[in-house]
Amino acid sequence: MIKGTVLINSENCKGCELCIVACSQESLSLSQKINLRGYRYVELSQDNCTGCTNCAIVCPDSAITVYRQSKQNYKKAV
Amino acid sequence: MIKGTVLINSENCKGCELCIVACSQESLSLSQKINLRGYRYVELSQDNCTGCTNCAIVCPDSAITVYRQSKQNYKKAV
Amino acid sequence: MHITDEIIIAGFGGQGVLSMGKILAYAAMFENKETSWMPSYGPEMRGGTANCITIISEKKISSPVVSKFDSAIILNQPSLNKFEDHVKEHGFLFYEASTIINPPTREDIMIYKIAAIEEANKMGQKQISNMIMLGAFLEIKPLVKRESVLSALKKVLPERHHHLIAVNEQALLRGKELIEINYHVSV
Amino acid sequence: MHITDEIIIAGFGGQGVLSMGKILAYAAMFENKETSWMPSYGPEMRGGTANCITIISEKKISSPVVSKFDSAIILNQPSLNKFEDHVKEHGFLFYEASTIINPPTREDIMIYKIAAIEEANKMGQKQISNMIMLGAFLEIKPLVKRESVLSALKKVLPERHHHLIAVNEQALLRGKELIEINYHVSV
Amino acid sequence: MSQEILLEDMQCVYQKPATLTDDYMHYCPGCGHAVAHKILMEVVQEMGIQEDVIGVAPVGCSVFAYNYMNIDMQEAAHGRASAVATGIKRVLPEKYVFSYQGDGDLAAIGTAETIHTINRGENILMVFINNGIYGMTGGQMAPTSLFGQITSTSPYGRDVEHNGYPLKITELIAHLPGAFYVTRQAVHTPNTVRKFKKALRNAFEFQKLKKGTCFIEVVSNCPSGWKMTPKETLTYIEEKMLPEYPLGDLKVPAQNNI
Amino acid sequence: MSQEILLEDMQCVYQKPATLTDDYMHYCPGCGHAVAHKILMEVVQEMGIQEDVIGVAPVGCSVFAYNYMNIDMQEAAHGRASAVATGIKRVLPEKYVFSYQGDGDLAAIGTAETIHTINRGENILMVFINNGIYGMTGGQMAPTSLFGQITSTSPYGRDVEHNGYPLKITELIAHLPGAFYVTRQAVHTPNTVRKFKKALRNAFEFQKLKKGTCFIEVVSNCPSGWKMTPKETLTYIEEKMLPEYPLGDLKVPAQNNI
Amino acid sequence: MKMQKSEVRLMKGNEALAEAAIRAGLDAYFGYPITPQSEILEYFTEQIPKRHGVVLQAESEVASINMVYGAAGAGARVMTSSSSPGMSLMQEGISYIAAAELPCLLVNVVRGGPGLGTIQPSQGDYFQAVKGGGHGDYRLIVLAPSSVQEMCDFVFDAFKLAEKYRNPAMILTDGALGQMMEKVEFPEEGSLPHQVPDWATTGKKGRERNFITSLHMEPEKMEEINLHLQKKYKVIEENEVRFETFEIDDAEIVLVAFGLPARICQKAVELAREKGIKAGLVRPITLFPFPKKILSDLSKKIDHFLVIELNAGQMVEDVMLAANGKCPVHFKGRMGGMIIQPEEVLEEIEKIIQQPILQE
Amino acid sequence: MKMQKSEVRLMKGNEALAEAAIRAGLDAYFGYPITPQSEILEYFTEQIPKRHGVVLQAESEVASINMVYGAAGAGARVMTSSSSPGMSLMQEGISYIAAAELPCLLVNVVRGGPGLGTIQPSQGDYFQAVKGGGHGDYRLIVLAPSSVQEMCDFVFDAFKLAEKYRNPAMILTDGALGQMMEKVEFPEEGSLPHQVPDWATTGKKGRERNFITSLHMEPEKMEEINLHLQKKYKVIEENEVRFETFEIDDAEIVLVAFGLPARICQKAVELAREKGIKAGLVRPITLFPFPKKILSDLSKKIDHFLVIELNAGQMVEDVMLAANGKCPVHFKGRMGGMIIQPEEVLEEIEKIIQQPILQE
Ligand SMILES: Cc1ncc(C[n+]2csc(CCOP(=O)(O)OP(=O)(O)O)c2C)c(N)n1
Ligand SMILES: Cc1ncc(C[n+]2csc(CCOP(=O)(O)OP(=O)(O)O)c2C)c(N)n1
Ligand code: SF4
Ligand code: SF4
Ligand code: SF4
Ligand code: SF4
Ligand code: SF4
Ligand code: SF4
Ligand SMILES: [Mg+2]
Ligand SMILES: [Mg+2]
Repeated sequence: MIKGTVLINSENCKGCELCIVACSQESLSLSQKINLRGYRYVELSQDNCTGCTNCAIVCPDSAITVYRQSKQNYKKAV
Repeated sequence: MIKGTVLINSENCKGCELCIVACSQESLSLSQKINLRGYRYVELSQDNCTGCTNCAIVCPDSAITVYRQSKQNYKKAV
Repeated sequence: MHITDEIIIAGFGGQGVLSMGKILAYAAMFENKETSWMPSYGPEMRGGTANCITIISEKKISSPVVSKFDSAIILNQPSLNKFEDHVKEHGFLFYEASTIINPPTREDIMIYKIAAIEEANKMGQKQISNMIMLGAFLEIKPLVKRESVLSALKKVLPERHHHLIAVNEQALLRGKELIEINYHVSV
Repeated sequence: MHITDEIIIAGFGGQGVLSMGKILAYAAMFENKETSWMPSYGPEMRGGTANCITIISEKKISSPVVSKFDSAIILNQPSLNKFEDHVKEHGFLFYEASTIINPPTREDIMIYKIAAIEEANKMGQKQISNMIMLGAFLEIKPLVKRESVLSALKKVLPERHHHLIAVNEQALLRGKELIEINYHVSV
Repeated sequence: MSQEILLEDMQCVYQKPATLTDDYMHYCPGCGHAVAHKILMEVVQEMGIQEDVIGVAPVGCSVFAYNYMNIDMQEAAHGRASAVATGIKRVLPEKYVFSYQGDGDLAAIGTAETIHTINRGENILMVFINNGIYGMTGGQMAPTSLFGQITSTSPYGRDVEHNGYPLKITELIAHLPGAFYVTRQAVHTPNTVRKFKKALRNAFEFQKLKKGTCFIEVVSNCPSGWKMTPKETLTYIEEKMLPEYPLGDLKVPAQNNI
Repeated sequence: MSQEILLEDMQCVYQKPATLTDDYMHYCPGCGHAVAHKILMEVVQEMGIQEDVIGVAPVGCSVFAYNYMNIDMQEAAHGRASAVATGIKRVLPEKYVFSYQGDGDLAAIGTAETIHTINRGENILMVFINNGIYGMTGGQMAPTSLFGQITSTSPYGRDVEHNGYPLKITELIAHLPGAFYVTRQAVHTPNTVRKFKKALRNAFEFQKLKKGTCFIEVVSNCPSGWKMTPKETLTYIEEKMLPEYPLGDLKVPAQNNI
Repeated sequence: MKMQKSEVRLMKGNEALAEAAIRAGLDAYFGYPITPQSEILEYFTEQIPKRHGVVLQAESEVASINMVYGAAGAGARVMTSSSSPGMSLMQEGISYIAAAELPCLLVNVVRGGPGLGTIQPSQGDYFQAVKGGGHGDYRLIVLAPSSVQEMCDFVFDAFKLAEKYRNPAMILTDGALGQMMEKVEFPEEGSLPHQVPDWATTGKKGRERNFITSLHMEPEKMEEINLHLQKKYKVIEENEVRFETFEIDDAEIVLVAFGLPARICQKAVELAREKGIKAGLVRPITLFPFPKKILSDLSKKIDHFLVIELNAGQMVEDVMLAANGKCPVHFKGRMGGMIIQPEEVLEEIEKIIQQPILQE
Repeated sequence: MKMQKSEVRLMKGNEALAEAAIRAGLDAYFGYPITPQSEILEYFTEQIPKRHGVVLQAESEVASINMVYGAAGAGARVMTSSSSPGMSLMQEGISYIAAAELPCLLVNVVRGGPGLGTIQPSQGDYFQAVKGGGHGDYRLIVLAPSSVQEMCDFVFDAFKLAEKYRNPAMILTDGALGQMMEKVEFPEEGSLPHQVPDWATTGKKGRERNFITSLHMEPEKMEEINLHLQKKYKVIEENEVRFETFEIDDAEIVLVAFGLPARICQKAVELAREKGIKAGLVRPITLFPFPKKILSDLSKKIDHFLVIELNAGQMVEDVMLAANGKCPVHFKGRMGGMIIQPEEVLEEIEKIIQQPILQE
């Protein structure tokens, strides 16, 4: 399985949870913390992200950046 | 053949000739005279009107009244 | 003669009413006179009548719309009914004999009866009756020169009708003659 | 105490900001006081913040929109940042301890820190933190009577939520207690 | 034999309807508006609804319709006849209400009102006189002007690249569920007039039954705007207009719906 | 293992496009407008046309689009975005021009401009965000609101008798010959977003080829107006909106047309 | 207007206005949402189905005003409402309505302009309302409330005046008055009877046909129509002027303000009086007809007028026309949705009375 | 404006205006037919395809004005034209254009109102043009030609001013000037160069993005915008006033008239002078900025102003504001499409000077 991860701009996140719905890996969840604008924001809560970008694609607020193990590195790792 | 005739309100006639086109009997024609509004108007020029009302139906200015021998009179006449 | 002449020309649409006024205005322009031409406009023309006011003047023209006229050229009955009273005292009224059954009745103006349509028919060119009328008018009121009128004609006639200029010139002359014949010493 | 009290209530949408203002206004009306309630309105609320100005007075109210306040009830950080400076000298500022990290710093006003959200959570009813805050406020500034507030509650709560009135009453009481515990002799 | 004598034993089979006033119509010779007015009023007369019908005149050549139709009428701002009709119908739901509009009025400036009136299914009749030109203002291009049609604002012919396509608003609105009965008629021959009359009658009957919007396009002529004699317009209608705007029903209610 | 370390041997596969500004978006949490903005700007970035594109923002929640899209933009009066776009395109025919409008803007007050812009086949892209409600003004009924939908101006549910039918403006304008490419998309799932992106790309390609108007409806959500959480809107879209507004192409150019 | 009042309620200005309209026997409302007045439409859509009348959300303001035309022409008691940009779109329709002499109520809950502007309160549409934003010479009867109570009361007044003179009447108010809640006491329903006028197009039954039009091809006829309208406006100016004064008897400086700012000015007058400044206030209630006479009379005995508006200076012209050079007229305005405060007005007063009077 | 002139032609006012626009380097025209100005659109549809630029017959006036907004925002030299009812429909768009500070030319060939009215000449839209028919505080630069020559010349002036101040300019004329033919001499084509302004939305190339808007959610910001606009208007008032005078040096009664009536008044002054009456004339050429100073100066030395308009009395208010009570201001108007005649004006003059002067 390809390894990925996401970086979340928690100040831009509005806690809409659409990314959570979009993630088939259930890697994301809402934090208990709230950001400066008063929103609970999303965190990567499981280390099973595949870097599929689904979460980022549906994120209205462009709060998610997605990284994926490059093919090369992936091979190395395996 | 049923006998008909038309009465033309020559002051309302604008000489558009649409009635002339509509009359398959060629009973109507444009007069050389002009009315007060400056239009040559239509006259019944042949005595072969059947009272079919076609001319009157298309007359934009309601200038034509059509009469037809009533069935009864028609019978009488025949 | 006034240094300003305010002329109303009125008749049915299609009688060349607007062109007559325009020709006068162009001719005046060619002579460096001041001039304005004001048509009746808009759907009122649906009714079938049209008119225009042409003013020719040595001085700047104030209003292009006036309600009293020095001259009136009237080509049909409704227009005569409407405008006869609007001719100034001692003004001039020209009317088309062929369409106007009830002639003007005023006695304080100069009245000219011109059978322009009849004449035009005689000349075999229905369209030029207005030029006959104009010729007559200019004979009595030489506001602009003949050459100017001819140049004006070229402006007003669409290019494709320029072959008709000679005919129109004849019509102007015929109008002049009609005055000479019927009214020569009277003015 | 002034015969007029101009109160700003500000926080996130959903914190019950507008209702708190309305309850005060209704209560004032029931006591035949003059009152006005002016919400922030329109899409500025998209940003997630909301505020309203409630004025309670013995006299006719001139402007429902003022920029200096006798009292401020502030439920989030952005609102504190925005409104702290707008409290009049010797005015009163109540703020929500649970969401406001950087507390107010002014020294010329009376400041009350209320952990209403925490208290509400403890009471098992998240929705009533605003009533706790209101209870605290009214303990310091008894602008209107408890009965009036309860009648007001009935007006502001939609019919279908009237079963929550008892809970809200408890919340008001809890707010009062918080003041008694933390600030009892200080005013 | 003089006509007078002849008339004695004849009966009148066609005359100007009493629902038209005695005013002289300002329309140009041969104009279809006048025919449409007359037929509309014939139907009102025959249905005996003169007292219960309220018409809305547009801005366009038929702006003076209220001078000719002997019924209560309102003259609407350019393009807004259907909004005005909506206003009337909503407060007088038991009356018959119709709007009467030209193609500039209904399909250019009034497009939004047209679409939304029909989309709401306002229970009115809309009569739409499509003469492919702005008659009243002197022959400018209309949304319905034909490909290549020369008008005073398309002097080189209507150019699709530049001016867009002849707008078939009737086809368009027929898709709206609020439209109950949509038909395209004409008034240039005795036969088309008879069909138009039938359509009008249908429309009023449907209105009585509160069926929703009935819409009758009338392909019409504008001798002045087209710069033709009235007779020539008949050929133009047949050869140019009807191929683009074919006559017939675009939407008819299912039999048992009526 | 901390994320930082992890990132070292990873590559970025998705990030905010540089064609979006750094401004914080004022949209409510989960609002489809924001997704649509982002995807539109992704396409502009990927096609490398940032310097050649001019957008027109409507009056509606997306009124501030010019704050977020890092391109030249104009903010149009309510309903007139397509007229404004026409003005721009006519004087700058070599630029890419798009309008971006809500359903109140495009399908209510702007209906006439919408129909006529498309009928002229203006060579622009129209993006139409259909959220079935007036978001900006606080959740009033839109022309596209569903049967029975409760809004602040249809508190008892949209009633066809009274308010008319949900207006399928996209179906309607697809009939206009000026419309070259008409499609209905959505942005509530990763897949629909990807298709929307493809549609945008098509539209800009067609514009380059001067094909006429391209029209993309986006079935979108309005959590605030619908009084739902963003998550709930996903179900609502699937269960209520899409049956009425099914996704897919309504008009695609013949293969060899492209 | 004396009228039996019932129930006191705390209500938003917009909602009070809508409730008042229902109680005034409104037959139909046509309107389109726009902040800060959408509550009017919303209130109607909620209440009218339970009570009486017609409410229709139109596709635009242009459609709304023309629906109003139709319904008013059919004899109904009818209204619309909007805010600045929407009102601009109605200008053609308003000119038609005025020309056809149809009674109806227009409500403009003004916001900061020009353009899309802001949604905050403003008085930037005074000229449009009072001088005529539409084409041609016509007048609206314009009432300017300054409290939620008046948002209610003036609905009754406006309908009465509109129907009395067959003229559109406008309530010119602002976003703050529309959005704020205050106490309001409503008149009983049914206290304003309405008869279908005999000129209305209700079907030609037992009479000559009625028609509603503003077209008159002959300029002579159109001039007649205009003379008739002007005569009517003169009668309205003579009979329907309304204003309020506060502390003007011994005033040396008189504030002039309408709507909400008039309340703020009243406060400023109080503050000024506390400082020993002889200030007073005139509040025009009808903007057309404008209370010219009282201002003209005052101009001869006071030192200064100070006009306060939430715009760049519009009514101030009417005050100057009334003063006609008899005393200086000063102006202070706020724009773009900003509301002026009593203290600011006081400052302005102090500035004026400190400067030497220079009769230019 | 000094400019090389060519060719003299006899032309309708509407056509002269259109020809002038083409020579002034018009990039785009958007408009909708309406009498009495359809010749403008017609002239463009005939000429532009043979020359340069864009012409588009829009579906309505609302569409036209918003197309103008778009094209002006894109940096084009652009215009529209209409007549009264159509101009009313443009009021929202005009307010937007003024607020977004877009230069463009608007032409209103006024006809008799209100409502559908007549198609005959009128000046009934003065208030709309000068005070603001749209919402909010904004100003158009308004030029009033009184001859066909000026119908041409003012097109150049209007574009120059519009672009100099980033402000819409209007030519306010009437049906008579539009329809009549007079001599006209045209400037050479290309004499008014035009550069695409750097604020225009032409594609974000090598610079920060440009955007055109009139929305500012914070009232503070919107007030700033308004203050900026007001400052600009002040500069325009200081620098761009234009008027003409005739025989005012020793005048005791001064006529004030704009547009065509100014010519009629000039004739009336001549007639009056022939009768030994010391009459003069001021003709405002710019209606905004209004020539206040000359009128104010005159008011101190003459006995009377007599304002002549083809309306019920609109500019007369600006004359009164200028006179500020220093001398009586009289008014005579014709309405509904009627044109006043020099003799009528003379009669009015005689009536005034015969009545005893009562300084009220
Ligand atoms: C707001 C407005 N714009 C334009 C006009 C000018 N105008 C009058 S009628 C008309 C169009 C007439 O065409 P159509 O609707 O097709 O009617 P027709 O005369 O052909 O029957 C126009 C543009 C107007 N009166 N009002
Ligand atoms: C002329 C005019 N009328 C009304 C409004 C108020 N208004 C602003 S946005 C809007 C509708 C917004 O709905 P929509 O177009 O669907 O956009 P959304 O907010 O849903 O994205 C309205 C009616 C306005 N600004 N201008
Ligand atoms: S990239 Fe894919 S797997 Fe990773 S968090 Fe996002 S949706 Fe889940
Ligand atoms: S989709 Fe974006 S804004 Fe929404 S919760 Fe996820 S990260 Fe936050
Ligand atoms: S009634 Fe028939 S036959 Fe007689 S004239 Fe008319 S068309 Fe001809
Ligand atoms: S159709 Fe009527 S108007 Fe035309 S010529 Fe015949 S009678 Fe005359
Ligand atoms: S202009 Fe055309 S539509 Fe109008 S009356 Fe004449 S023929 Fe009929
Ligand atoms: S109101 Fe609706 S459309 Fe507007 S930002 Fe919020 S969710 Fe989006
Ligand atoms: Mg037509
Ligand atoms: Mg929407």
